[in-house]
Amino acid sequence: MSNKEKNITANMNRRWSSQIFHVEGFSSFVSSLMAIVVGLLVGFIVLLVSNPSQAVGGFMKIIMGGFVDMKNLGQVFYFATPIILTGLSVGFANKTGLFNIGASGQFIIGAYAAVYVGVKWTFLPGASHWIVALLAAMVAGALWGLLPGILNAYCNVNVVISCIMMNYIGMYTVNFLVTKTIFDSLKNQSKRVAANALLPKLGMDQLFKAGNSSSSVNAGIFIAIIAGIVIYIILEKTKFGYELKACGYNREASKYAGINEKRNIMLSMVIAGALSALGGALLYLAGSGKGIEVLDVLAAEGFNGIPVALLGLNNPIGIIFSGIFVAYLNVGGFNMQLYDFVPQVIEIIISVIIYFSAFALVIKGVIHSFAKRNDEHAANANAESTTVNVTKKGGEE
Amino acid sequence: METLYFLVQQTMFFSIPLLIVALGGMFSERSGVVNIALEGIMIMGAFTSILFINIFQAKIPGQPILLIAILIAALTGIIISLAHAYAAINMKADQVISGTAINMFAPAFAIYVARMIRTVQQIPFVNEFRIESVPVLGNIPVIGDLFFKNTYITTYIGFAILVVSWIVLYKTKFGLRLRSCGEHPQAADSVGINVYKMRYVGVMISGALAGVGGLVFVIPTSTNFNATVSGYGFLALAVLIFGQWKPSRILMAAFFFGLMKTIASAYSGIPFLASLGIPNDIYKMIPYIATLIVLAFTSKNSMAPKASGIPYDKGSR
Amino acid sequence: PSETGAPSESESASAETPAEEGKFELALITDIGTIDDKSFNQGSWEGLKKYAEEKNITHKYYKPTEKSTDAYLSAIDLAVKGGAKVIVTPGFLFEEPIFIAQDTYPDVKFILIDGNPHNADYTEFRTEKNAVGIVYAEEQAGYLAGYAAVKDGMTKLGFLGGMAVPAVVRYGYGFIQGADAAAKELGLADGSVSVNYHYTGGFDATPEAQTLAASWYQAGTQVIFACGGAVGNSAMAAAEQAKGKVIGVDVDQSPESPTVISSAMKGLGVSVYDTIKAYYEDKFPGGQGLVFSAANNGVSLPMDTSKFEKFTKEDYEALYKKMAADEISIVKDTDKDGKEVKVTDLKTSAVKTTVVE
Amino acid sequence: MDYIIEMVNITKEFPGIIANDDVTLQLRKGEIHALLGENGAGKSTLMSVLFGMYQPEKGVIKKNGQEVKIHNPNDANKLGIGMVHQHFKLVHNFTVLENIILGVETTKNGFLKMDKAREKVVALSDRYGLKVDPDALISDITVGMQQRVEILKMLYRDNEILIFDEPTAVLTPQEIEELMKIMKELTQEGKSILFITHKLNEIKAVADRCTVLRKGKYIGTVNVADTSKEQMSEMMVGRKVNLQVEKKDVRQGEVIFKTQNLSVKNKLTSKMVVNNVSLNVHAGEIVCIAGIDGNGQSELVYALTGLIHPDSGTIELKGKDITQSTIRERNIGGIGHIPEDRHKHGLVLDYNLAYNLVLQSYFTPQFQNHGFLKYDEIYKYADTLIDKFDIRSGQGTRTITRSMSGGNQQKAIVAREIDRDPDLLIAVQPTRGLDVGAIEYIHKKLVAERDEGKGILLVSLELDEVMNVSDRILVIYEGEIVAELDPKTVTVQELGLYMAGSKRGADK
Ligand SMILES: Nc1ncnc2c1ncn2[C@@H]1O[C@H](COP(=O)(O)OP(=O)(O)OP(=O)(O)O)[C@@H](O)[C@H]1O
Ligand SMILES: Nc1ncnc2c1ncn2[C@@H]1O[C@H](COP(=O)(O)OP(=O)(O)OP(=O)(O)O)[C@@H](O)[C@H]1O
Ligand SMILES: [Mg+2]
Ligand SMILES: [Mg+2]
Repeated sequence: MSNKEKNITANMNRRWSSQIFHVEGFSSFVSSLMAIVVGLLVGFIVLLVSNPSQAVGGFMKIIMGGFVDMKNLGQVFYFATPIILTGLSVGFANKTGLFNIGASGQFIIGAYAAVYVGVKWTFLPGASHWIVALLAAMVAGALWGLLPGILNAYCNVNVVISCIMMNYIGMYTVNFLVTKTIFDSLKNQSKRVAANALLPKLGMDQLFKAGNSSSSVNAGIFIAIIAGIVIYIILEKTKFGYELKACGYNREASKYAGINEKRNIMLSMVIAGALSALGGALLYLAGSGKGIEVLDVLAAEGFNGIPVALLGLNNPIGIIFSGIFVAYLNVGGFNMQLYDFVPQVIEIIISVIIYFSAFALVIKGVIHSFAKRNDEHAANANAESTTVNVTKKGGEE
Repeated sequence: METLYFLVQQTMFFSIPLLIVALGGMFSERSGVVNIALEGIMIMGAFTSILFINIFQAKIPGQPILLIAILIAALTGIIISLAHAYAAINMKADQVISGTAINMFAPAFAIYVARMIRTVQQIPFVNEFRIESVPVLGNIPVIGDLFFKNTYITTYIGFAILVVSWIVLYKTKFGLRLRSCGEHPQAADSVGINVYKMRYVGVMISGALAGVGGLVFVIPTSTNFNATVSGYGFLALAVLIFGQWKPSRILMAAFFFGLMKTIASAYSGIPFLASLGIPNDIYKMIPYIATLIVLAFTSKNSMAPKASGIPYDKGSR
Repeated sequence: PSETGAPSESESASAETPAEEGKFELALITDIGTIDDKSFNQGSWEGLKKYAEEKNITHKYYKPTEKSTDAYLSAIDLAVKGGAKVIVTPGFLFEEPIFIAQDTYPDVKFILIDGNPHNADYTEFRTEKNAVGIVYAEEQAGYLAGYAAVKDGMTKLGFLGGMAVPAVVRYGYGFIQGADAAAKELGLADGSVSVNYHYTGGFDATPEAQTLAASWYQAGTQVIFACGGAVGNSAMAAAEQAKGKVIGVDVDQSPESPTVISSAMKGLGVSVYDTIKAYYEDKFPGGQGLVFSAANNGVSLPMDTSKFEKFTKEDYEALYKKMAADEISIVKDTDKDGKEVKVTDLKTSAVKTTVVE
Repeated sequence: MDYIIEMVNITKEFPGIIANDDVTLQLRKGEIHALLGENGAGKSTLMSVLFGMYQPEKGVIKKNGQEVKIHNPNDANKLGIGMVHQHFKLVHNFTVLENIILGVETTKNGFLKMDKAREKVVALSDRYGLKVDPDALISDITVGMQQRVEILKMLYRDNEILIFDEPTAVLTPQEIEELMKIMKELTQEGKSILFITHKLNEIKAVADRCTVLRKGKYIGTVNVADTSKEQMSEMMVGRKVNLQVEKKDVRQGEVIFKTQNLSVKNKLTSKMVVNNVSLNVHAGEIVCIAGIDGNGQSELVYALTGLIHPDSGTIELKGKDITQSTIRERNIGGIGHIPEDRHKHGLVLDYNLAYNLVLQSYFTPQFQNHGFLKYDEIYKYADTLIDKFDIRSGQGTRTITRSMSGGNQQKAIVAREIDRDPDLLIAVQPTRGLDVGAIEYIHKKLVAERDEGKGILLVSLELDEVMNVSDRILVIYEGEIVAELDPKTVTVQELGLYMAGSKRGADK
């Protein structure tokens, strides 16, 4: 085969593949978009059925609620912060083949560690206080993730079940520890953290405000976004990410390739745990006046990470956007209370969106077959060049 | 002895719903579909059936209305599970996704509807269903006290479901075919079994049982329904895995969980345990820690249905 | 189907609310619990609703996005945006938000239930002219219940609190001290009355709470004072099985189960109703901290629906009179200096309290 | 001429490919009709159409001259058509009996009735000498036995047209011989057989006629007796194929790899699966481990490559003890490994081709810098390998490996392992299920490596391969090396006897 011919084939291959790549990203986007549209539509129908006269106004509030003023916009980022992180936790673990349903437990353990440091370690000067608090949270969450990781790697315990167990154990442990160490008995919740332990506002409280009241948004949203980018780089650009994903796709093959698959499973859970825990820390150090309640209820933020991850297609960058989107809907739902609707309609909408995002495969298939029809010509050309290649080879031998 | 009777009776309230729902999950997974939506389906089943009881309680006497409510719960469960089945089977969706969606949808829907039609979200009911002592059987010494006093008809329905499940799974043509779909759908297809249909049936059975489980869970333990089943759907999933997808082992797992839960809640009424002075939170953790430990020793040889969770595509091989 | 299809309730609900936003004059913001929590949210809402419906005033409740000072403030913002002139905020968690909001919205009136406005670190207590704090003498209500139970012949009691928040703690302490007083009056030996004392850790009905209550009944407990919203439903479920008795809380809970022999009530609805009424009559008690106690009929037992066997209305009234005259001193959750009082600090001799951790 | 089955002008398309393009196949009653074609030629597809798994776009199927419609396997079954699939369709945790009756269960009041079924199965098993235990679990029996279960499935259904899709790819020589006998017996009973295989010997041995497909197209049907193997293979690939492996005489170098008293126990049963194995491989030779499937080959290879730890014994590579080394250390140290199961171990099927081609080297400085992957390098390298080893795929380096044909997947693995330039290449059944063209290619590559002075340890179940490629044969039986043979002197029959355990120790 002449060099020229070779080049043509290679070029063809490359062009063809770049198109496919294009179609892939595009179709993922379109299928998510369609799910969102269907979800909103169902939400609108629910509103219409339950109270036709107010449906339009209520629905507009859902869609526009996050934009009514700067404060509400700030609230979107504030609520997005923890769910972006639990979403990253779930999404990251998913990429490595593990379904981390234990984000809830990791989240609350992280929150406890951060608040503990925030309340007790007042000797830490300046910004080091909140930084240490965040680190402490990540270490605690990492350990909480490590246990299911170890059990899976060495004892083959299903991660889903061990994570469910760890959620409850985490909740009770935190309840126990809060009452024993940092309890405000007047409010039945954890004590206030020291001012140094609060995340800096970075002037955002001045930007995101309406009238006299400013939003709770703070540096946490940037930390969340940075975390997303870091996870993206780890997964897509590094050797470690290559190994993690290989383990996720095929553990046996990873082992065959000399990858320490046990270590990778554990590391993956450690990172997932640290991410969730960081989410917990960011929420409770936000300075919004929130304390850890001593309540026998699993932290909802952990479970909310699942739809966020799914909506973001497990892609870290996608998760940043889906987290903001879900928060945006929630702020819209809060504002919708000016109409006579129950805010649960937001959860109905989100669940419908999630449900239809599960149809991505089919929607993608449709888009692909469209794309394929358009590219038929290119494909044919490619096939021909392959045939030429074959006969040439045969001739030489 | 009294304490023992009490423990056993109380354990039933935890174990029976876990048993029923886990058996439901078993049918779904044995057909090849992971049903993480059990929690949501329980909520929906409990919601409609308790709403029904709430509305008709004045007109229909105790046990009959309970039986009708059970049918309504089952029907609701089936309807909800169809959404899961459609996504998992026809759309070949990731089964965790549609399950998560249903888990999110169910409580939101229950609260939304309850509030929209009755302004409050709790739906109260009067518990007229308790059986003081089963006639004749309740008088048997020991056994009567253990199993036939302070009980509910649902307890026996739970055991009946267990027996029927075992027979259906292992002794009937349907069971054989169902299991083959969960293990090797291509093989089932090649001998003319309609895999899609079998999976639909498997998911629908799980829906029916989860719906019933939701009702059975709420009846003995509260006087109203507040759009939650306290995570028992997820626990049932754990019971299913713990029980290695086998009816007999699921029974044991359900009772293990139930007993642990009972002890954790009731220790203060049991003199021996109360005297130990162990904090409540520790007791509450015990069932979960114990489960982890047991799993650590038993998980090496998992018997999960091989094709469970993998969408079946007729075209692929 | 007619019941579910077009219920009269929802019709009336929509009829009373205007189609566009911005017109809800009376507002309530719920705290952790829901509007139907069988506790302070519900009680306060009922008072607000009663007045609003009588006078045909638009009204609405709002649910904050989460439990935090900022979120409560946002909900207040929203209520103000919604046209609120009076905002009722049930729960001590609103102390700090109201402390801030009373300055932010000087034209809006705030009725804070179960607390008084103060800043985050309790260094400043201040109630502006547009705010009023209302607290209840729950210890008195609890005392009445404990006293009545022992006087009725019961010696094995249980206290099942939701969470150890101040109001619940006060109910509990009062309950123990009332029981102790009754036992002494009856001349019972030391330690002959026992009280199991426990907080379930939540305000929800859970099977765990039901099991706990059942285990107490099984071990001989005769009556449980269920003091935590829906936790009461779990206790009632257990009582129905064990033929035990329950004392309800906050509102008259007797309609909920035949096992409820009485309820330790505090006048949530009445106080909200009265304060709103005062506002419309231009007599808003701004700047004050109101205490509702026996002295102003703020706490009570519903003797008409109570099912005591020996404890009579006369007994009740005699006790109530003494209480109203402030002749009975009851230890509360904090002492004079604001220091926390533990259950074990309660000096009771006839009553033996077992704290279940 | 009367045909029992005719498939006329069948066209079956899959998205992007015409798997069968106007194919006609006519099966006579009582004949064994072979179907020959390269990987992906469309044989399985055609048979799946006949069996009702796929619906053709065009064409008709006739039985005894009557046009019939086959919508699903049930229809096929009613017409007496049965199929043994290329990948067995058996439920691993069901018993033999359950697998046989699945789909045609006899019931009484809805309950399974197994007695009658058992009698029938035992009777059939006796009649054809299949010797299956109806109560054994599928997971407990050998691949050969599993195939007999598949055959019993057809017989139980009284099928008269039997389709065998590559039945011999997984069998030992003895088993193949027995299968051939069974097939002949079946035709004598009046049954008609469609037989897919890549092995021309087998066609020669049993088939009456042979239809050849190439790239989905019908090439022709020939009488096997009148056609040489060379002619058939030329029809199949469209060019002349050299069926004999050409290789120079062996030039043995020094010992580069050596095990001593290596033993592996089964964790569950604590039975010795690898028993005291001592062997060595010299540079420049191909040592073949021959044996019937399930005699410890897999475990032996796992122990050599580090996938499991041996219970005792030592392994040495180039004089260095590597018994305790990790897999990665062995890979870097100079062991290449073409695994037995390409889907389980060999490839991350959801990674693209380029990623799979660096599966053993992504961590080297060539492709990685401070933990970051060098994309350009990876794709450049993948492109060169694709060229060098002629790996064909839809979208080049970015093809998701799952969508590639088995033959090309195997080529990718071979390319990866050989290009790493290992001192010792362990190749386990490297040509399993591949067509002659691909087999020829892989054999050539192995010999070329050997000629370059590499040691090669080949594990094979196929006698042809063993005899043709190896320089030295070690026979493994029940975990023990029972004989060392010279392929030049030993006969196939003799080798078979060693493998079956009825003879041992001769040359050793
Ligand atoms: N389910 C399917 N979906 C899409 N394409 C398919 C499918 N099955 C087969 N094909 C296509 O049809 C062609 C023929 O495949 P088939 O399996 O019939 O080949 P074969 O001759 O049996 O090959 P082998 O010898 O490898 O078994 C393949 O190249 C493939 O591209
Ligand atoms: N679901 C599918 N969709 C698209 N193409 C498919 C599908 N399944 C198989 N193919 C195509 O079928 C062809 C042959 O696949 P097949 O698995 O039969 O290969 P093979 O050579 O027989 O390998 P093996 O021995 O592992 O079965 C491949 O070209 C592959 O692209
Ligand atoms: Mg094939
Ligand atoms: Mg093949």
